[in-house]
Amino acid sequence: GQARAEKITVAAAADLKFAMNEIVAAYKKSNPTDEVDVVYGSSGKFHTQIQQGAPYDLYFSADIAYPRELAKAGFSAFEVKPYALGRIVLWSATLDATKMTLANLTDPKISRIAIANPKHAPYGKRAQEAFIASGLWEKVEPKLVYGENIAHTAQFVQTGNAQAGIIALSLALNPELSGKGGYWLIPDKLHAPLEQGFIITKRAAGNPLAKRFAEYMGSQAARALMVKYGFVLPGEK
Amino acid sequence: MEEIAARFALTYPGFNLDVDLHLPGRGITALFGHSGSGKTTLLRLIAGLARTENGRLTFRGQVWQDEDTWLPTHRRPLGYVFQDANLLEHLSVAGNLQYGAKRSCGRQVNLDAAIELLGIGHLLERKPAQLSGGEGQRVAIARALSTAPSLLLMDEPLASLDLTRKQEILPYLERLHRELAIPVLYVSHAPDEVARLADHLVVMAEGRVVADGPLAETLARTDLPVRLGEEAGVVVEAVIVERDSSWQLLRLGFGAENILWCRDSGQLLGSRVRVRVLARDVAISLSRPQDSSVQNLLAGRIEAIANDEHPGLALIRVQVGKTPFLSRLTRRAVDTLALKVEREVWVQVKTVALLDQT
Amino acid sequence: MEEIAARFALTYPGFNLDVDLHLPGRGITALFGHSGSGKTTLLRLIAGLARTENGRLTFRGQVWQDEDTWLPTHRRPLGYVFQDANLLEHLSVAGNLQYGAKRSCGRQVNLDAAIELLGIGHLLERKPAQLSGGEGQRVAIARALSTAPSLLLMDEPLASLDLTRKQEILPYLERLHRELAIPVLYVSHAPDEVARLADHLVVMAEGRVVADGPLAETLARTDLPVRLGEEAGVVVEAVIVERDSSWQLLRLGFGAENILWCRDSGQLLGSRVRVRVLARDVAISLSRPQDSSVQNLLAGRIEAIANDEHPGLALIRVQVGKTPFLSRLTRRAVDTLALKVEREVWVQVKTVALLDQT
Amino acid sequence: MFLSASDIQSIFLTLRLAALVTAILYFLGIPMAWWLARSRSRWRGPINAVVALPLVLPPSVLGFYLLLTMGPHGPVGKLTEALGLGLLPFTFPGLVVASVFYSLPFMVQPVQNAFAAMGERPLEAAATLGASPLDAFFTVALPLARPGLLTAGIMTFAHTIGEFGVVLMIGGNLPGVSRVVSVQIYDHVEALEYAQAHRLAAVMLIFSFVVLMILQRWRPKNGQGGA
Amino acid sequence: MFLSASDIQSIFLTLRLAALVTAILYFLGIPMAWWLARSRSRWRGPINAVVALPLVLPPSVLGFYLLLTMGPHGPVGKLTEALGLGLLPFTFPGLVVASVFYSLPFMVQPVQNAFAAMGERPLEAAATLGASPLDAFFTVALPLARPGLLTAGIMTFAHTIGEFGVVLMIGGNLPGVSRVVSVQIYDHVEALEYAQAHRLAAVMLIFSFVVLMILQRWRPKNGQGGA
Ligand SMILES: Nc1ncnc2c1ncn2[C@@H]1O[C@H](COP(=O)(O)OP(=O)(O)OP(=O)(O)O)[C@@H](O)[C@H]1O
Ligand SMILES: Nc1ncnc2c1ncn2[C@@H]1O[C@H](COP(=O)(O)OP(=O)(O)OP(=O)(O)O)[C@@H](O)[C@H]1O
Ligand SMILES: [Mg+2]
Ligand SMILES: [Mg+2]
Repeated sequence: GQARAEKITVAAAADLKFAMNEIVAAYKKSNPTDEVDVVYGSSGKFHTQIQQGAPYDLYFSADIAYPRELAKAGFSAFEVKPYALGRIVLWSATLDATKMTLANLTDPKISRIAIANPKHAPYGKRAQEAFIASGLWEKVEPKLVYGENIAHTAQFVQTGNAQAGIIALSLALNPELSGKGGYWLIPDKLHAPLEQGFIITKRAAGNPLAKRFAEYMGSQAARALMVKYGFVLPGEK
Repeated sequence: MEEIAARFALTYPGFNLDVDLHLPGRGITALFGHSGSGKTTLLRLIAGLARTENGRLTFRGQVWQDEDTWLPTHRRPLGYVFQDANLLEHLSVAGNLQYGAKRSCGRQVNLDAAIELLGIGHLLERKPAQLSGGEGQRVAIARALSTAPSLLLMDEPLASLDLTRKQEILPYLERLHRELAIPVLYVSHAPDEVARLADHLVVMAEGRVVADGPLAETLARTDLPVRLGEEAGVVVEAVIVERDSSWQLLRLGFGAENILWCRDSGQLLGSRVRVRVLARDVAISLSRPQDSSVQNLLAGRIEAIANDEHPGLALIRVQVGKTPFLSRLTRRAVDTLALKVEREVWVQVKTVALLDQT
Repeated sequence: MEEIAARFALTYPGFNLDVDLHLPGRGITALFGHSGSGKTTLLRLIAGLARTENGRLTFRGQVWQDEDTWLPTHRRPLGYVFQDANLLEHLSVAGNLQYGAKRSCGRQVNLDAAIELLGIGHLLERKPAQLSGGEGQRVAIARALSTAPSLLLMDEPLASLDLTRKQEILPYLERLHRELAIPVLYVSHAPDEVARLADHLVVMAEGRVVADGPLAETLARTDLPVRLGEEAGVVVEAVIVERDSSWQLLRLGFGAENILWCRDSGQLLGSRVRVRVLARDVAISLSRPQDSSVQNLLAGRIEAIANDEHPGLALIRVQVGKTPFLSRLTRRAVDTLALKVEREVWVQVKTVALLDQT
Repeated sequence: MFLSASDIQSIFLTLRLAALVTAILYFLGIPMAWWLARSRSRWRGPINAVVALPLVLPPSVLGFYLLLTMGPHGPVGKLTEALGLGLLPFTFPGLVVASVFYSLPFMVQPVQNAFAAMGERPLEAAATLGASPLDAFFTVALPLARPGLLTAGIMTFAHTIGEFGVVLMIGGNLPGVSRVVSVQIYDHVEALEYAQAHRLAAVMLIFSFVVLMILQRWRPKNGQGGA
Repeated sequence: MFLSASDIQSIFLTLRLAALVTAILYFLGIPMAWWLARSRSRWRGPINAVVALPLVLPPSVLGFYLLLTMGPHGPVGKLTEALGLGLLPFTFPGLVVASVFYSLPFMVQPVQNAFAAMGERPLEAAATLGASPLDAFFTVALPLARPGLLTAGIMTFAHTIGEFGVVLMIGGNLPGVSRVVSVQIYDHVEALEYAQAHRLAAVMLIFSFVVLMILQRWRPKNGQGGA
């Protein structure tokens, strides 16, 4: 019966929302009978839920560690596939971040800096690494506030409660944020690569649609959209 | 005859109830006693609203409570008038009445008559919070009747009613108990209510029964009237032998040839009635009085002279034929007239209260 | 004299209250009326628990309510005994009493005396839920006194008390009102309480005042006693002129040379007292009776013969010196003795109730 | 269009969930409240405390534990699978079960207070009128507990609408199954789609306000003095 | 060690927050409940409804709106800055304000019901005994409302402990300032540190159970029949 499945549910990290929405739209244009639902959320939550039998057919994580762990535990139909590298930027809604570097954050006028919680949010972890690599961690740590995830971190900055923050490039390109302030791309040598990967879950092992969609992610059209939304693709620099 | 047997022992801090009662299966039994003597507690035990270990209660041969049995309140076919009205606040007056009527298990009740007599027809739409004290009490009486009970427990049902109301309701209750032939346990502080209504009297004090017997007997006991205060007296069974329409009076015959006059309340000639004669309304003279407004004169003989509650007073029991009368006199009068047991005297009865038809 | 002036109009569905009352500033005013006649409503208006537009209330010259003024209840120096006790459930009996005492603004109250007299000393630790009906009512009376009020409003305070208790409490209330010299508004259904306690009588019917005046006057009105039923009678002011210790009797003198005997309750020789003589206790004869146990004989003259509530009965007013007496006789007796206005008769008074010292 | 199709879908899903949870909790919570208000058992205290415990855990953590319990390796999950019901997480019934569990104190506490406040006396009156305890429960206790029942219903309903921590964890954000309004608004906010979030939040607030205003009518008026 | 230092810090922070919020809500909520229970104003209905509204919004969405309002461009933020108080987000006082707002219905509703249930009569008795309305409020209404006050306190306290959506949103997850236990447990779960999460959750549950059991003592016994 699985061959006749005409619908898949994709669990995708929240930072993928804009890119993925367009990719799905494009995919549907060429495969009008296929139905693809996308659920956005926290990669960690999806990880837990898939272990408990959540009905997701594909899982796009913001951190490749989660799908790897799932694959090791046998929840994946095939091996983990990297699909993008995330980049982080320094962003501010009130200051011109294009003219700033991380060092500017020590300015006493900047009292609050938002990053995602490094404990469990991959973008937060990279932000922390960047600060440590620039030798700024001790100086900025007292000013840090932690968002639950990268969107939440952006909200801290956007509402003016934090003067600056480190968020995903994909988010900084979002029309809601790109209008205000600007961003400064944090050099990727300052942090470990933020490898993002996806799997086809075990429940979708025999689902041709899942496979087709996974293949489409490697297509030229999809890759172009990913780039447009600020993702660096594996194998490109 | 003995159709209610109740034995209960219960302890509250500072109060012990210990009763072993045998009550007649019909008629009104008055429960009389001081405030705090345990009347409400006894009623609650009989109703099954309170429970004691080792209690025993049978009604018409049916066990309501013993070591093994416990009939819950709602399975006991009783009506209860609470000391405060305890109406169901969320229902209208009509709703309160229907609540019982709907659960009367098919037994028929003429609620309309009760509603009219208790004068609550205009209150049916009201909520209990919108009633005056006496109105609430009247609704509570009607509600207790609405279940067509086999036993009626009434805890001072007329306490907040005025005399006129009482005088309307009392005959109704009398009639009711005759017509329904159900036993009624009636708590009252008012000796006139007791004397008027009760067939059987139970006097309680400090959780114990201190007197218990048929009304006439118990009332005529010279050791007891003390508790009845101004209302000490006797109840006489008589027959209506003549109607004096011009004077609106009835002639009552009792014993061999004795008669009493009382106000006409419309009873049938020849019917049997009860009249109450209070000790305070009975005067004694040695010779037959002349020219007096007192029309009821009876010849009798003094049977006993007892102490009354006040040291200046005495209670005299005079036997008129087979009927005892009580008279309350000052000790001085007893002395002046040299009254003694066995002495023949004239009994002057100023007022006779017709109680009911029997 | 007129120290409370109250004018209120209020409408409930099916009930209109419309009163304009002027009450004396001291003594007990009895509020008497059928169930639902508006007694509680009037008391609540006076206490400020209910409010009407355009009402007006002054107390000892102080305005409590008019168009511009509204003195809230807690600023009115009053004590209120609710028809149900309405004790504060979260406080013990002692807590309830102290609640008022603490807020009496330094006025002194002897609560201990009240507690002893009302027989609630053993209940002080109890919660209101653990009291019997009468016990709660007694606590409520003590509580109302605890604020040392300047006006006492009592809504049937003795309704659930037995006779003995009442007879203990009534003299206390009498004494209280004499000692404190505060006016008391006293709702009661019991004519004996009214007759015993009241100085002033207000009779209400359907939200209106139908009679209003000093007690003796109002009771002697032959158009009114109908409402008092068995309790119609008069109140006589007299002086104790002799004590008969051997018979425990007191001789009371009133008017020029008239005397009455009554039971000795320990009053002082020479003190002024009030006695109540019920119409039912008064017989009339044309000649002086001989050999009768009735010791109180007075010569008088018939002033009026009026109808009583029952067509077979008449109320006769006999003037003894300057004092009117009422006698309730059967119409037939009136006829037999050919009683007429202006006729000289003998009045036989069987019982005299000593009310209080004045 | 003012609201997207998926917004509207989520609204109806939410109302279904909230109504169902409230209804179920009336069934479960009222007997519990009755027992808690009247029992003299020594279990009363502990159970009373346990009822309030779900409140103490953060919703998403509670959701996590529920997920573990109802998942394939959890005791509840094993039970439901043995009964042939399948697994509860990521299904609408699973959401209902989780919300019922989480909202239990909102139902039990106000009703329990209402039952306790009325005391024994109205029930005694009912018993003397021939009403069995069950009969009296329905005809006397429940009507008298109306303010408490109303509060309980409002709190449960509103809380079920607003709760999303548990729902997100157990439900998996599946459209038509578990994407309730709260999750939908949350998604909008997370995706920085503020306009849509504002619109949906406003709709929910206005709708809830209207519903709450209507429910006020069931709240009895103040006692009117009376004799 | 059984619990880490930061776990323990978060526990004390949480207790401080919950105690403070409960105390503040007793101050704010009781007068509101009093007014709502007794007023005959036509605003009563709408305000009654508004009190329950915070429940309808998902906590983190509510948190987002609070973040907007209390931020430098929001009305509350402008006010607090003008008053020299600085901005509320990322501060402990900010958390308190937000939790107070969110937990308001838990306080108001039970207390309101308790006030309504007691009716006018005890207050009338107090007035005739010379108690001013304020006096009667403290000496009669509050003692009689004890079960409602207890429920309200329990619900508020438990809810403040468990709530984390709002806290997370405006608190910034700062240790010692806004990293309360619920956030801490959440972080453990998100970081897949299940053992730590279980331990902390267990500690919170046991602690709360004990507290709730102790509070039961304040719940009055059932009425004891009486005359
Ligand atoms: N729940 C209770 N706890 C403790 N004592 C109680 C309780 N209920 C009643 N009592 C006591 O038991 C005694 C008998 O009370 P009960 O109500 O039976 O009196 P009663 O004869 O009906 O009095 P009343 O005529 O005043 O109503 C009283 O002393 C009362 O204080
Ligand atoms: N809240 C109310 N709403 C409507 N009617 C009321 C309300 N309170 C009292 N009444 C009516 O007003 C009338 C007077 O009531 P009130 O309580 O003053 O009577 P009362 O003279 O005290 O009677 P009782 O002797 O029976 O206590 C009654 O007919 C009663 O039904
Ligand atoms: Mg009693
Ligand atoms: Mg009244």
